[in-house]
Amino acid sequence: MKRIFLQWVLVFSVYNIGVLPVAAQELGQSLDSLEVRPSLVNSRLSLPTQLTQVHVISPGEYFAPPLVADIPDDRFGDMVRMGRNIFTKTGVYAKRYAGNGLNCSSCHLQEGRKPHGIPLWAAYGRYPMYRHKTRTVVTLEERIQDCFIYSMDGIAPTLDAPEMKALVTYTKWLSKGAPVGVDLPGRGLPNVSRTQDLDPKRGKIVYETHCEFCHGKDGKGQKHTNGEGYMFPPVWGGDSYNKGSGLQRVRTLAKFIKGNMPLGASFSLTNQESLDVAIYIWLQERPRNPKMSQAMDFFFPNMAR
Amino acid sequence: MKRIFLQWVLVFSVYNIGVLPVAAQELGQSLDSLEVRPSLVNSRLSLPTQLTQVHVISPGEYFAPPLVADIPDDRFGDMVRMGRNIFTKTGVYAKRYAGNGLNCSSCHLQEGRKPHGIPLWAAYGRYPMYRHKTRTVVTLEERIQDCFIYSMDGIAPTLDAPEMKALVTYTKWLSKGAPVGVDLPGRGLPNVSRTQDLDPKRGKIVYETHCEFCHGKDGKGQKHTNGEGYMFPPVWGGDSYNKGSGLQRVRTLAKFIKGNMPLGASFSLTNQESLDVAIYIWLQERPRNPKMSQAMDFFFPNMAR
Amino acid sequence: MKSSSNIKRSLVSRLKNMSVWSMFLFLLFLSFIIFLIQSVLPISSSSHNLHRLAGEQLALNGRGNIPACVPCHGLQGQGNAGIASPRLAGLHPDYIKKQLEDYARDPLRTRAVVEPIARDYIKTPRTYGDLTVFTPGTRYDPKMNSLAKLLSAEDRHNLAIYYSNLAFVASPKAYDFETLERGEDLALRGKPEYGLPSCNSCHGPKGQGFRAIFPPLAGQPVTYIIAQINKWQTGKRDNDHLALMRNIADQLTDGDKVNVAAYYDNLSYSVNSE
Amino acid sequence: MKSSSNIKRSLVSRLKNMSVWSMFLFLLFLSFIIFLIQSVLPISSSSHNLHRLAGEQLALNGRGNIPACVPCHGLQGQGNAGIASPRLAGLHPDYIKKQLEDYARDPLRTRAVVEPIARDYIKTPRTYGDLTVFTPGTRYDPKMNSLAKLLSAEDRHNLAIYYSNLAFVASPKAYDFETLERGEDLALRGKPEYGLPSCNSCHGPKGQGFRAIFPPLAGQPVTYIIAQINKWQTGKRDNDHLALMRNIADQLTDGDKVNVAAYYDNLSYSVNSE
Repeated sequence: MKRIFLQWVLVFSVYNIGVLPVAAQELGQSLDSLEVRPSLVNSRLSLPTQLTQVHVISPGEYFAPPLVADIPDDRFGDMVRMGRNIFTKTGVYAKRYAGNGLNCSSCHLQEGRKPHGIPLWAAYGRYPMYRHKTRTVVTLEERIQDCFIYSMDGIAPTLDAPEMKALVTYTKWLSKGAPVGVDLPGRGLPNVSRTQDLDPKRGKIVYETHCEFCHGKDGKGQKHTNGEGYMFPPVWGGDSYNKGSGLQRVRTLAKFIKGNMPLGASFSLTNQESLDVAIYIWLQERPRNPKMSQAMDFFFPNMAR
Repeated sequence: MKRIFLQWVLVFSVYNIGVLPVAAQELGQSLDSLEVRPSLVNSRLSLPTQLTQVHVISPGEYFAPPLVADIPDDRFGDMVRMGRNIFTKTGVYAKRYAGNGLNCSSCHLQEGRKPHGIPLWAAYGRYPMYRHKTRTVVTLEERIQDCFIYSMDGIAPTLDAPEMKALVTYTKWLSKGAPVGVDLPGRGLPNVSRTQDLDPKRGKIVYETHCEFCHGKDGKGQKHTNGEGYMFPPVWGGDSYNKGSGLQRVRTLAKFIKGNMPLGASFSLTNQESLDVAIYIWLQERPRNPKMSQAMDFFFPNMAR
Repeated sequence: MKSSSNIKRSLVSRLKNMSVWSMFLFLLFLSFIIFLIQSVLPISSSSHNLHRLAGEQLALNGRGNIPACVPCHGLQGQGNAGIASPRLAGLHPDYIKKQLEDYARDPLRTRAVVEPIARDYIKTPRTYGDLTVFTPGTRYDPKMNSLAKLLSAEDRHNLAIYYSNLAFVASPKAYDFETLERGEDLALRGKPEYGLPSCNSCHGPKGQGFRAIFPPLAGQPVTYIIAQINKWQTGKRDNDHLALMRNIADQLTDGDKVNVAAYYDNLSYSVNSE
Repeated sequence: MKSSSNIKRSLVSRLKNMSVWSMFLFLLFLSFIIFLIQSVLPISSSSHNLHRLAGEQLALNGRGNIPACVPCHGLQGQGNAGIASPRLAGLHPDYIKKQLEDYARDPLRTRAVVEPIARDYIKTPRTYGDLTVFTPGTRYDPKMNSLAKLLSAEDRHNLAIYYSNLAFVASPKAYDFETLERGEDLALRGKPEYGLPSCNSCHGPKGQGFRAIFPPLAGQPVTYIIAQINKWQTGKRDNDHLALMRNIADQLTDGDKVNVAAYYDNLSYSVNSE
């Protein structure tokens, strides 16, 4: 009986690997990355052989949200500050809803201000909008609930929760002056297009070169020594986003990496590098999608949502 | 026993009249309105003796919301259309919440588009905001709930009701391009300042001259002959807004009248005329504030909220 | 709902408490009321018919100096788009009467000439909120002014009754989509950014008019609507309440007039016909 | 929480199921472990102390050609704002070691001169995303370059251990409010509209540094921070990982440097002191 079960597990696992969007085994060898990408050589005393694209920002190209110092000193301002606290330290100020080691600002970089880093000021005026994921029109509140369920692997605050109101108020304050219903430059994530098939092996090399420094060899981030959560957030493992979240889509993760990683060097990775590292991260362990059963998750650990 | 009770009623009523913001009896005669305002003379064959202010609108002064014809043909557009239906025919499309003969568009004129007519496009970017009435930061949804409770004298839709989502979606669509958190010209209602004490007697004359034509001698509006609700909404009586609503504040009502009434002739009444007619309407019968007990409403029918 | 159920409950309790005698009295009273209603109704109806027939006579054949109405307003009172003559069929009798009175009224000889309002409103749009300039309540028309003076009050009443009882079914006409779209926008929403209310906010949700005070726009010839707006703008028509229509007409561009008239001409509309 | 409580529960159940014999074995094992830890700790601690003392000796008195560190870096390793000399007390030992290595390293003679990045970034701000231009891992300083070459690997280790164990308590200095406000904005939020991340996103939530990889900014002299950013911008310092710091320094204006350095100088901060 037990042997039959194990056989089934084996069969399902093989099947599962078979339906990966990449045929990792065949295509991994099509390119000897060590020849083309000198950054993968250990020695750092070499001369440039390849110049990648330069991302130029003109002044005024992106929306500039108001300064934190300008939060008014009234009850509205209190709500904004509460929202900002929750946003930047979710594990502290929204502990009852947060389920992992991430904060809102782990994905919405620089307190939700960074263009191409899913900025809040570009999101506020877009909701309510139709979302393909849910196939309904969702309000900002419902979108925030999804963030808590999937990206934070936690519990959704109710629509009338003070935390929810604070987050919406913070978002509104941050969007001061942004037009409603208009796609602002820098909204969401940048586009990434694919030129060749993805290869998690190349992705692993990219990860070790560019990401490991902060996110750690095991992808579990780096914690503060004083126990106050993560200095650099985990990108996989039990304390990271779950399989239902947006970043678990390879293309979305690649977009995020392309537009934001490494910090201060956005757009430095090529599209292909971003996609390769994204699929490498996609293949790692993380909490299951709460909308999917344990059994499904066991047999199809990387099934698309 | 009964006599003592009636005495108390009398005492309370007198007290009540005593605390009116106007001392109607003394000051009503300070100005012979028939001399100063020729519009109050019955004859309409006279020459102008006094030119009132002219309200000039420059092109581009007010925000121009998108056209109804441009509502997209998708699920978002469906939600917008549903919201518009609820907004303009609340008694039909949100029957389970509406409590009187008014629609959302009875106060938010021209489908929520009119500057100085509490336009939606100026409201969307302002919420969440601090409200003195509730002494909390309220979201747009909570504000809409208050509209249903007070102005519509009905039942508040829950935050997750489809009607609520549709209304918020319509508001967002209407605000397309309006900046968030910025006070737009024409938002809310215009300012009205008081130069002399208010007099419901003069207000009654103004009402009969300017308002009665549409809203009827008894203030109960005019209904369609086919029974499809009101052509001109009731301004008092059982089918009008209740005593908890914003328009039950004399100054707010005066602002509304000044900025919007009569239709097509906004800003034609003077501040004093608006205030006088507002206090005249304020004194009439209407449903009680649902947050106030029956007894309180009986003894202090016009008490400020 | 609440109050009506209260009334019902109290009625039932009263009926229970009443003696047989008072019950009898009540039924007597009820039958008297019913008799009264029955006797009054036919009289009023027959008087109505008399007025209608007299009006029909006058409209079809004229009388003495007075020419017939049908050459211009059509045999069924359907109007004539060619000469911008309005449909009269199905209009409110009081509205018809008032218009005839206004046609007959002499404008004041010493009428003050008020600075004309800038027509080029795209450049300098403005709402003249001055309602203390009184409308003399006159309506200028080369034919109707002299004609209406010949009518007696009785004639006006008869004609109003006759025309208001005529049936009318509009035959919607085709226009290009853009015209209709713009016309609909104006008819349903006006131009809020210029303080211009929608047509339907006074003329009824389908432009079908409202009681005696707001005439229908649906079912009126395009040419008539445009001509009337022009008259409002040039001061040749000035018989509205509180200058409501004058203020609104002043803000309409030539394009607006065409669009909105086309929109109403495209509506299906019927009156007095089942 | 969940997993630790699980472990606890399973441990308890195992202990219950164990026989006395296995219990005894377990206790034996436990005491062996404790013995091991006790015996190793003093050794490691004493070796540590030896390194620390050797480092102290070198720092205070120098050796042969090697001058002492204290004249520039202060008796307590607190640095010297007057000569832009950094605080060393409480820095991560690996960081100190790496810097000394980089000082000692010879820059390549055939170093390619890359077109300098436009400094006037208010007019033409740009992020140079080119990370394939490798940093040679050198750090230029007229004094330290020659000096660091005299140190052996042992010396560097000793000095690192010594300085990393020194206590330091910052004495916050007063600055005008506007400077601090701007500095805080840069330290906490960067300039997102120019793609510039905040200082604290790498240097720790209070600028206290993070492990060996990101040195502290709090408690460093203002002059030192400004001088270092200038060195990053002019290419005189080039020893970061993935050109992270170079990219960021390239975008800082002169005002930014002053503001952010002042902000960190205004923070209260202590290390190695209870």
